[in-house]
Amino acid sequence: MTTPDSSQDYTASEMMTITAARLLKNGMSCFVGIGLPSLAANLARLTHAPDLVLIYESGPIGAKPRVLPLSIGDGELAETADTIVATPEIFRYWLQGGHIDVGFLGAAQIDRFGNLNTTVIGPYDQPKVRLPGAGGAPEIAGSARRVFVMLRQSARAFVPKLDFITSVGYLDGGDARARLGLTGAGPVAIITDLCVLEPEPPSHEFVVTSIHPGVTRERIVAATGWPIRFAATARATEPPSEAELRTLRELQQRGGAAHGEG
Amino acid sequence: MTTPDSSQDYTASEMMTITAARLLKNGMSCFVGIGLPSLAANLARLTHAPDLVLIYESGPIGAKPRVLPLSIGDGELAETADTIVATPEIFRYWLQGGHIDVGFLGAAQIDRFGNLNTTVIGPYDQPKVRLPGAGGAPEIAGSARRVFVMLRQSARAFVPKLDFITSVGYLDGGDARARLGLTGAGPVAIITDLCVLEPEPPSHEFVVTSIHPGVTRERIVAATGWPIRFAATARATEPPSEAELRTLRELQQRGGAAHGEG
Amino acid sequence: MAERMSLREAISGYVTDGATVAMEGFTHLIPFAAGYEVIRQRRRDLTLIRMTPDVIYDQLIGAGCARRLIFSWGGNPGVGSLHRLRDAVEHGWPQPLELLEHSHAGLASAYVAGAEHLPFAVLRGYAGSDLPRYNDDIRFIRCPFTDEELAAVRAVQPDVTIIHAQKADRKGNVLLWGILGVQKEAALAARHTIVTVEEIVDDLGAWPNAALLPAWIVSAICEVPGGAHPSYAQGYYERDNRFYQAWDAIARDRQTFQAWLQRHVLDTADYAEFSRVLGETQAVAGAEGTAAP
Amino acid sequence: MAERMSLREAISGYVTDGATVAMEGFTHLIPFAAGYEVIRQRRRDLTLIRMTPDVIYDQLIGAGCARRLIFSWGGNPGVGSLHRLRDAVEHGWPQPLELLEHSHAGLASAYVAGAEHLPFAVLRGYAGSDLPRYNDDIRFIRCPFTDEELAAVRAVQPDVTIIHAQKADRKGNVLLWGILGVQKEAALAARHTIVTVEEIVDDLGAWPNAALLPAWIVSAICEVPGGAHPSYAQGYYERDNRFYQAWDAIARDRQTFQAWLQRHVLDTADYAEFSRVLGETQAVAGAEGTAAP
Repeated sequence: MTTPDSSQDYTASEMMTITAARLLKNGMSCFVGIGLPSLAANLARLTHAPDLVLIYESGPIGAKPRVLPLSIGDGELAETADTIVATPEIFRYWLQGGHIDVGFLGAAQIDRFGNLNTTVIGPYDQPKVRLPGAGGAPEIAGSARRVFVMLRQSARAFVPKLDFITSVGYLDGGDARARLGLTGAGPVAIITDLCVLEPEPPSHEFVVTSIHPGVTRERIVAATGWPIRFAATARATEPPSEAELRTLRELQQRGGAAHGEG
Repeated sequence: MTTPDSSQDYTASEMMTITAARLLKNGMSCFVGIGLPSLAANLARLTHAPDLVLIYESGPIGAKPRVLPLSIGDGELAETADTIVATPEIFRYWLQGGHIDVGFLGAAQIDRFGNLNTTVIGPYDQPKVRLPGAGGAPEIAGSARRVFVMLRQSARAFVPKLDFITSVGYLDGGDARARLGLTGAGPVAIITDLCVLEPEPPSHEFVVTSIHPGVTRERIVAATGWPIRFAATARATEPPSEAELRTLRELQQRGGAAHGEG
Repeated sequence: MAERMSLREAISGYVTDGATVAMEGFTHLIPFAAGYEVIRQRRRDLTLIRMTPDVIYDQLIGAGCARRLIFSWGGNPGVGSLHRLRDAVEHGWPQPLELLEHSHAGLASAYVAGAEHLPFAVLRGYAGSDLPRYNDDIRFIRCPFTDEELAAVRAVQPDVTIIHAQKADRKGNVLLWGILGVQKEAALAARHTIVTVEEIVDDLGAWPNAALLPAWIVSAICEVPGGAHPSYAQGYYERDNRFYQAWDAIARDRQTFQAWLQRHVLDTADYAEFSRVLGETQAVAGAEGTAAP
Repeated sequence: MAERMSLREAISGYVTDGATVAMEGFTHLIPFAAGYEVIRQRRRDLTLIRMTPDVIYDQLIGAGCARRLIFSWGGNPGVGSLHRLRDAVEHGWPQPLELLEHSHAGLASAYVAGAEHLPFAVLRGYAGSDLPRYNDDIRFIRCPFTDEELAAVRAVQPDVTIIHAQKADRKGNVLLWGILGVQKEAALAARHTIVTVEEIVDDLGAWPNAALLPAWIVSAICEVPGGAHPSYAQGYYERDNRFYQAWDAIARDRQTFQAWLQRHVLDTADYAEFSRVLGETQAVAGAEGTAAP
């Protein structure tokens, strides 16, 4: 990684995407949702992890999009994939079958044990906000070898108690997840625009392990709905390199142009 | 059908194949095993049922072989099929899914209720003759809308009691099959080299309903290991037409030539 | 056996009030034209099944066709909410909408069970999730060999499945390729299947092991070029991402939505006229620099 | 990640005494060359899984490699019995063979369960059959929704699956087409997968939705042209029906079989030499008008 130009400007969102991309190792198979996860995974593929295998729930295996897809099933994914299988096969043979190294999830709400809500704000039968729902998340959360969560940090999203558990992290902590008999290890990192959080054994409560440049601990505390803790070993996130930033921006420009933005 | 030339010679085996072919109606979907069923189904396709859909358990759907296959998965089947699906799909989506009008089965032993043995002669653990086993038969017997059985008639094959029930007909008769909750109606005809047998309600015991030309009742009785009965309405099987015979023989010649016989 | 007919005939023949209808297509090959025709024929009380309701079900729900929705992800892909779906769920407008909610893995498995003529499917799923508390079609069973606990979902068996495909031949064999979603399963699980296609050709030119639906499991074939717009048909046209983005503004407001529906769907005779009117709207929007589809 | 190696290395690295091995290919693409190499390396006590044991398992069983067979149809397709299989079952020669016997639908479903990482699969099957009395891996369960009784089969999960395919590319992505059997399921269900291929190419030229196994789920790729003979490889060579017919006479007799095995397999160094020797035998048989392969 080249030394970043310290005068260089980048957004918190860019730092978040680049941090997530760095967690992906070359050769991993990665089950990608649309939006930030897709952006991060493609950034990794175009920088340090050229053989990262991208799998989209719509069926493409080994997609290598030149332009970021807007939807989970854009033609670009189909045309650049090694092959495309039917949706039941993606979920039953590939994800449940145990062939996914990393699942990428987002959420509207997350709690301190990495449980996710993408279903509803308010009571299920009297929703304040009806969210899109589960999608692939519950089984990605259960069956991917490990899960990364990407989520902008705010007290509205990082809540003490979820209105609805759509997808499990560590439930109420300790060995609660282990007792479910899930085949995947669960969420191993939450990547936000402020920091990285990782589960601390044995409780599996998420604690801050890496703080993005320029972010204060106070700001993280204010953006978290529970009394967030910082790992003793918490370090500073390495700022984006010039190459990371350039590749990310090119990727976004190509996507924006293709989808009629700007 | 043209009037047969009465001076025309044909074998009992040809009569059997032609009789089976006549039972297949145009447009039916037919799950075909290798050997006589494949011969009969292709004869039907080349005579009165051009749109008969042949499905082989190896995966081809809508096969239109120009040459009779020797094995259930010959390249000829693959190359002439509308498409080829994987074997689990053939059994789970197409057969179990309820899309097969006719299943064609053979056997080493059959009993008066159309139950079939293709597993073993003698005790299972101390076999006198180990037969090939079940193959697709148990589920064809259960899930095809109706089943035709093709079998050369002899007291060794038409037995009072099977050594092993591989695939069910009507079990011990009456409503025994209905109580199994199977989705298919079961065997509706046994076509032999001597006659055609059909199940007689309410017992579902098979009785002779059509006798091939030149065959005596005594011969049928001698070739059956149980006290076979003749339907009051039993009629004479119509002899092969010239067109049926010619098409059948051409089909067999092409097969023999392709498989290195003669 | 596949019968060739107009989309109007197919919908009026097979989609009845109160029917359970699946219109599938995962982002790709979504049968929008068929959806408009269902709205145009003012079908009511439908149970709609679809993994990703997408804009097509936002339209049907907003038009008041649906009583119940079986689904697994209800957003406008890459854009945001489905406002008509939300309005029905949050405010009961234009009528209440009963939800039966799955995960993708669960609903895909339920389609597989339907295609396999099994009453249920087994999966590793829903463990620890609140979804089974609100959906009685998700239960838990034990493995008869290992005693392990696994999820079970009830099969879905639509009265009618409607899909869009690239091609059919004159016999009615249907070929699709690219992102396949659960179309084959939805077709095989249904009592009747309507297929709209981009074109009808003499020879499909299918490669080995192609995703082909034989004519004899299809009820109706309707030639409706462009019938998947604003989703896409690989090899024919791309996804109209601008339409999806513009839909957000149209659907956010009840009046805007109703005006759009009246002008484009209810006041047009068929999909050809719909396309003509939509083209006019888009030309005006383009000239004004606004984002109407 | 797929590693390219010789067949000898692949078998010696992945197939150990006592292992559970599936060699699949439904009539088409049967990995015969790999079978010979297993015999040549004198592997013992294998549990062999295969829907249709075919001549490949007749050879392995006759050679004394197998302790147990999981199968659904054990004949010489289009010809008759597998005499070595029968001799092992009927007379315990060269050693007893334990059978675990399914129907095709049952074993195909067991592979699916293996690929899906489920401990069992559900099917409408075996009702009224005696098979479940002799195979404890077939049981009956009840639907948690309808209470209907259905069959359940235990998943098969091979230590090693060996398949033959038409092509791999230099990265190790594998393409097969034509009759696919249960190869994909067997590969995904296994801990390790060995793939022999007709050729390794720069570009697979795969069409949409092709049956492709990505390099990252394959353990070893071995280039073995002709490696499916006497079965066939669509696009490369046809089924050698004469071999299947001639096999009947060879396998019927223990001594003939052993002489054939010694000369063609045990006394040859690899598949290339095997093919050379087999060519000589066949030339002599052809000149004499006899039916030796």
